[in-house]
Amino acid sequence: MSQYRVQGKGRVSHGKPVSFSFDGKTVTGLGGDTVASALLAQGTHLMGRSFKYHRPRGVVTAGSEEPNALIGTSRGPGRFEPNTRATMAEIWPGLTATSQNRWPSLEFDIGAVNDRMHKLFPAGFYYKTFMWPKSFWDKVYEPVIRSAAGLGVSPSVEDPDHYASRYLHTDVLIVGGGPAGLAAARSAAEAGAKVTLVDENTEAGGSLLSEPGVEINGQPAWSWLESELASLTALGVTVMTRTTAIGYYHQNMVGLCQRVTDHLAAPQDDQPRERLWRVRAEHVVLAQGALEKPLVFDGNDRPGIVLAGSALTYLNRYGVRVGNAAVVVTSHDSAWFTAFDLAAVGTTINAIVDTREAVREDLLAQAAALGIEVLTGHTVTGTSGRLRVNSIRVNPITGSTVGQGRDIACDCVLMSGGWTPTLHLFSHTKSKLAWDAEGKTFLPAETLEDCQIAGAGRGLWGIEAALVDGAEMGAKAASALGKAAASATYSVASDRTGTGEAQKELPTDKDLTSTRAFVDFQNDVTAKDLRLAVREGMRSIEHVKRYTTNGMATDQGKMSNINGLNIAADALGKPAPEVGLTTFRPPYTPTTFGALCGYHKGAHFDVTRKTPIDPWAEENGAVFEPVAQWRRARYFPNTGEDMDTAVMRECIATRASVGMFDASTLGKIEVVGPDAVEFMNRMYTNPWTKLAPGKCRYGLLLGEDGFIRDDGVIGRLSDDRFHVTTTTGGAARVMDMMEDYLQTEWPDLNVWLTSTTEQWATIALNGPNARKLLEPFVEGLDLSAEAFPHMSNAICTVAGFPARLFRVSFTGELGFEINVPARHGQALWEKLWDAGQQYDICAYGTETMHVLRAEKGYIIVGQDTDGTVTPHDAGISWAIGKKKPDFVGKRSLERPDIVAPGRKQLVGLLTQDGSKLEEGAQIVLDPNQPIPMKMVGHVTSSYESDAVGKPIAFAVIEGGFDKIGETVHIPMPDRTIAATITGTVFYDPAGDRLKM
Amino acid sequence: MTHFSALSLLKNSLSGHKNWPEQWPDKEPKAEYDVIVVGAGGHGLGCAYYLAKEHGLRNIAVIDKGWLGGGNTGRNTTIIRSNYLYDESAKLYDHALDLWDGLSQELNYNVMYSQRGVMMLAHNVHDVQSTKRHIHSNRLNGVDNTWLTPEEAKEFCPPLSIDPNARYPVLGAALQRRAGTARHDAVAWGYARAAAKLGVDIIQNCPVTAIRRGADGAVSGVETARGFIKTKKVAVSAAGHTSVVMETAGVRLPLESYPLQALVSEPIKPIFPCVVMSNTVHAYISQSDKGELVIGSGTDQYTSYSQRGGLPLIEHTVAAICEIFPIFNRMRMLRKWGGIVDVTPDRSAILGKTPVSGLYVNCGWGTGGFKATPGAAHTLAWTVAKDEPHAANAPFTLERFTTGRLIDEAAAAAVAH
Amino acid sequence: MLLITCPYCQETLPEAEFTYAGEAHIARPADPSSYSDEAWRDFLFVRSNVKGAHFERWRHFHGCGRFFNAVRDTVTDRFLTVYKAGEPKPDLAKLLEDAE
Amino acid sequence: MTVIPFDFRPGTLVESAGVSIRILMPKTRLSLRARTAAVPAISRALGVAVPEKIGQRASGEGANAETEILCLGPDEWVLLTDVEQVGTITAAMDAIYKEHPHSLVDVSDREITVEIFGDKATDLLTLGWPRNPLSVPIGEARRTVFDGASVVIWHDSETSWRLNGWRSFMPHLLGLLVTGCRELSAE
Repeated sequence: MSQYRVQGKGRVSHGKPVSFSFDGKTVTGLGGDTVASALLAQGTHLMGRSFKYHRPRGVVTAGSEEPNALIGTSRGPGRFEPNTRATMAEIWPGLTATSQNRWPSLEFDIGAVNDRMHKLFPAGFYYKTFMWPKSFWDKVYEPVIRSAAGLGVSPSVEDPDHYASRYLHTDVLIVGGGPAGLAAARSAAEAGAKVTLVDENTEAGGSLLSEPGVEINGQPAWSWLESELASLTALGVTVMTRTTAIGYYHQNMVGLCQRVTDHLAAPQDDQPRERLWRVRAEHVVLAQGALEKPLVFDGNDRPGIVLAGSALTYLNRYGVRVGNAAVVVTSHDSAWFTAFDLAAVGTTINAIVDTREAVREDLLAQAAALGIEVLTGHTVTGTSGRLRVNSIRVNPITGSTVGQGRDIACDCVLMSGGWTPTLHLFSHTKSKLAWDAEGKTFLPAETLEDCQIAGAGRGLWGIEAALVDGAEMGAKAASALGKAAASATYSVASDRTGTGEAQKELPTDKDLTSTRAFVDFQNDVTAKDLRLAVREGMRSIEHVKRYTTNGMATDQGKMSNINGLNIAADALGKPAPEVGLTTFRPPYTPTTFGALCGYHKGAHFDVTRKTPIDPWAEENGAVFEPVAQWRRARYFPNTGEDMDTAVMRECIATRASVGMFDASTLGKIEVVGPDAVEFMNRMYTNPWTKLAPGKCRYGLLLGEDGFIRDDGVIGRLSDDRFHVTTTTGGAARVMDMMEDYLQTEWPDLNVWLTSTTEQWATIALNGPNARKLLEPFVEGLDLSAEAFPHMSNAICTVAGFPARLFRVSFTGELGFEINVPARHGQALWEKLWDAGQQYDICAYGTETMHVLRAEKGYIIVGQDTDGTVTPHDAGISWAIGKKKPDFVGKRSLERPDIVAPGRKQLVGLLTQDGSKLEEGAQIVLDPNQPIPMKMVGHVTSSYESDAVGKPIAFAVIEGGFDKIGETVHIPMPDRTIAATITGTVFYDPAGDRLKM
Repeated sequence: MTHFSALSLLKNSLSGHKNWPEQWPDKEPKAEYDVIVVGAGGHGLGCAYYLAKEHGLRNIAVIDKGWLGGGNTGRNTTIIRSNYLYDESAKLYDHALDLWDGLSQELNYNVMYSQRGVMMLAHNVHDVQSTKRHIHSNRLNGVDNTWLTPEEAKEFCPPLSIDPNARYPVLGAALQRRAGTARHDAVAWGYARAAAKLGVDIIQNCPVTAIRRGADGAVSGVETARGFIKTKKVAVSAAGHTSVVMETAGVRLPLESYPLQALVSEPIKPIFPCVVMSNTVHAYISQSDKGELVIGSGTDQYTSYSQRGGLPLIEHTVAAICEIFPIFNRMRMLRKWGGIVDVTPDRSAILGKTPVSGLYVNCGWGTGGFKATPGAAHTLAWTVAKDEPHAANAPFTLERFTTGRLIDEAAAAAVAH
Repeated sequence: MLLITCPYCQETLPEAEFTYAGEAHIARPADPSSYSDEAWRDFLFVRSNVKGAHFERWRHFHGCGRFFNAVRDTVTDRFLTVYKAGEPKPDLAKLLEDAE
Repeated sequence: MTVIPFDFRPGTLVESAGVSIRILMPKTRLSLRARTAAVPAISRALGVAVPEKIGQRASGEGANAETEILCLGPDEWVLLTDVEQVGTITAAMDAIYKEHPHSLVDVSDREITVEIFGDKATDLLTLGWPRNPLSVPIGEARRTVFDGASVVIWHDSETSWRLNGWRSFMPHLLGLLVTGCRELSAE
């Protein structure tokens, strides 16, 4: 047992040693220790190096606000994380911890040379230099600046852990499990509210965990705590520990991050490492307590200088004395109690230095009884000690004069600058804060949320006050929910209450330009830096913060914001509220990316939608491509084939005999009702009135801006019923757009829309033998060209399955699309596949579909059009019902620049050297012009084509329709390709093959 | 005003940095100005600077309702690039890029323009087509942008995962090497200091409550929290609040303001050498010179001036980052914040004259205004000074919404079929 | 994530069930061809973009599927009221008074 | 994360101490759309009192006992029934179409239904369901969202729920639910 561990004291397991490693050395702590408390127990204060000057730094707090003791933690491959606060990292056997931002070692760090040169590096120095010579910026200055940046190192391999997330609904969410939170939980739960209490620490109790000497309702604090927690559980309160409320969002939504396994030696496989909770609470009680402020004085950052309240926590909660010989420096009563408790367990208190002239008599008396020297009305003007403080210089203050100093030896300094209410979550809601001039701090004022603040969070001090206030706020929360609530009464003995005065930096007898009084420890921001920022014209705290980086370290200003504000306000000679408080931004403490990702990782990052026929494609070696959320078979390579070869084979086979294609992803909407045809007339550009039931028509949909949004073949099933198809990616958009017009603009129409995309599996059969293959399977329908011509539809039976059969073609060949209920999709596919063997049937994917349609001159919305293309531009004005008075987008087609000459129009392209163009390649008229060239369009689609005997392409070209036959040029990086503008139909222009 | 240099830094260090002067004075408004710029972000301050420097005007004020640089200038993820598809955009952003290069020297303020390269990922066949279309167009416009294979992309940015079995595999990328990032605050401060040096008045915490027009309909001045100020020319550069300001002059705009969020991780040693953007999974990331990973999120679905934004969007953004960079899964989010972005129907800016004589507007930059800062400021100054469009801002008119000549970069990258 | 009351379902539900659908009370003209280019532009593109009480549309997309109207304060993101499509535009002055 | 097979074979998908998931046999599912004024006529035609409050359910009697109707929106219902009943229902609805126009569309194959049951069934749903499960009374159902996908969730008893979603989204949703079952077992 180390000399710093107090036998039998604290909440750690004294009989249970736990070993871990720190910078390669084995450290043995006790169960319940954090890395920080275990290191302190062996006398180690030095735990890190600061960001800018690489100054040696010790742990300064005992909580999540720690700015200095940041370490890397690891539990093996893939399970390393930088910048972990040693004060929050619970130890377990096998934990590997490493210090950061130092080389070669924590004790001897080359980077500390920056500290020697600190006079050259005041706040914002980089804005003023590194500009000359200009070329040095990229090559010298920036790399040097950047290599000095950062604290820990990034993880380098993928994280094997999994993370979880949940929603939680509760009547009352209480943030903070200290006395105020516990009392609030009791009031609210007794009133019948469903209560959830969360605390970021390993156990609930808050300040009680550091104050075992207090008696509540006649019971010692810790036994009261134990029975109170049991009783809350019995009342149905959910208590979640190791759970940080990270952000307070709209309307009482609070995000929580729960650390599930980081403290365990051997987590179970199915346990997530962390879990994100998205809580929606009817009422919120914020009982987050207060954070102790450091004092700002020259040399206040040496290892061994610890917040007094944290030292009390180390002693009473972890049984660790932070040193043997302490000097207490304070402006608040609370630090005196730390001195008394430490003195009782053998730490010598060399002095209590209080900046105040007058201090409470009882404190003075107790100090005297313990033989502690007391120096009231004193300031601190310096410290010494390289890797650990070894003395402190204190001076009397008389009026505004700082008197002669005196050095006091010590191995630790316990400081307190008073307390700041924790209002981060409150501010996340954009609620208003009010400046408390006396306490020189902000207190909560108005909020729009259903929220109460309890205890130290609103400036109350002492355990009794917190309990009473908590009880009242819990009752208020319950009453707001309409539940009759009473607040319990509490009597507390030995409650150590106190007051203090707020300070800017402490007075000194030194030249202010020579002192280094740190405000933001991690970022090495000193009071001098803040004054420099003000001198240079930074007038708002937001400017000061950004210029100096004060408050931007990983503690996000928990330690530095109020001190920084008071110093800046002093420098400006303005009251603090006029200088403003920088906004507190979520998260309350740094939050693991993995927890925010939750389950959305790997295959579950996004839904992958698959068709009912997808398993067959997978089994048959399909190569897939993602299209919107779907995955679609792109091609079906035979052994050894690449895409081009496979696609060429699929094209040839389909045109020669028959190919089959899974078209199930096409969007389908059933439009039903007496006004169905009127609705279709208004939505689509085409006329629908004269389309007979049993017939199909190509439908074109515009946005109200006149540009092409979607297209598809639409079948009229009966007078009042249309089967609309959309593009794969457009299905949801089209449905939403139709519902919008129907509900909002035309609510009088008797027509209804139902999405049937996933009701039907759709198999396209294309090729001269398609009918021969299909005919034997069809019942109740004559498939002959006369009885069932191109663009027909019918309801029938295919292979015994109920079906909607469409005679349509997106290939230019005789084609059918068979829709059967999804569950039968694969069965039908397999039957057709088996029967198709006699015709050398081939399965083809989206790539072949693209080639075949391009040969035939059919466009693909989204590839050949891009949201800036009108029907006329795309060469499909024929799809517009000329006599229709109106349809969506019609008016926009008459706008001046839409009817102006020179618009880009969709044409075909054939290269003069027979090479294949690249999709996206740009087109010019004059290939010899200098850059920047005048581009007249680009290639939208380009394929090798067996049917045409050479590569074909589509392009949009300015005034293209009038340039058919002309030559254009496509300048590529290595050469310029000449191409001839053609029409878009390359294959079977008369459409004979469709009519077979 | 002290010239900034290593020498002046050294000299001042000897006197304890006690003699640095104010970088810009905080002014009270005068009764009249030749030009009033509304909005003291990078765009507004830059406009004032170029008006003074290049057009010889001296009696200029920049007025802000809050602190200078407190809006989107100080809230964005600082990406700078010019590899836009359309000639109009490429020209304007490349003009900006030319000005970025040399801005530190021009302003004598190190804005830390870091040409680290911006890589835009392609995750599916449609992305590849669209990316190549950009690359070819950029090449012929003289804008640098090159295609990288997945392996080349990984070599350029080692944290990138190019696992072909990923939900959104990387099929390639476009890289603009000249592109990069800059220190956002320094841009506002640098323009402010340089403008102040040329006599521009910077008036903070002075909301403009109305733009006044005379009997002839032309601008006659602005009402502010500190009273009426006479002027014949007003240039509004108020980002998310542009609609509110312009409405007071009777000009209604095709503009909507949305909350946009961004976040940073805890600082780590340098690991991320460039900027990576993926429009398909909505991930935008770089590493700051402080070591934080700087990550851009998307806009919430509803219009808002609350500067808040919800948690779900942050969850999605971080998941998108970890999809492409799985090694960052155990990193931690340090801070997230919100801004208000003003978005036009074609996602391109409105930059220039308005139907009101003497009233000019610079708005509608959506999520991409930072990169345009010097270009927008420079060309708007031209337009304000000469009352005519600059060649680079001429297409970015209000009229295009009437005639239909939109500059729709977003539609051009339309999601597929 | 906002909480939104659906006037059809009469339930207050998380934003995740809803999609935003832009400014409300911008009716499509009965005869667009009679509109000037400027008037048509205003219908298509020009929006009030109010800082304050904003009349807007939402759709209970994952729920009852209905589009409805709402008044929301764009500064606080708080809803002042919701009402069914086709119902008259509520009196803003009265809404603001009630919200006090 | 678990890969869910795509054939949706009815039967148990996962069993654990607190909660189990079972894929249910397909039923006939009809989407019915009509104006409110038509509800009395439709009730008569179907022999079931068609509920008008969103989320409420009603069942038929006698031969109709297997028919269940759920109100999803002010003009929208879903009918669950046996395949044998479809002819009768369609004929009855056709008969009133002229006077009471409506839309009746068979969407039986569009969706897959699973039952989620056990003491922790409600907890499991909180993995992806933003709304408060307990705000859906037992005996009712809601169309809602689960991890971004539209689903209908039926509250059948204190410990038993049904969830149905579009077929192509179900492997993703079930993968999430199976992971959740394991997590709940490890708690």
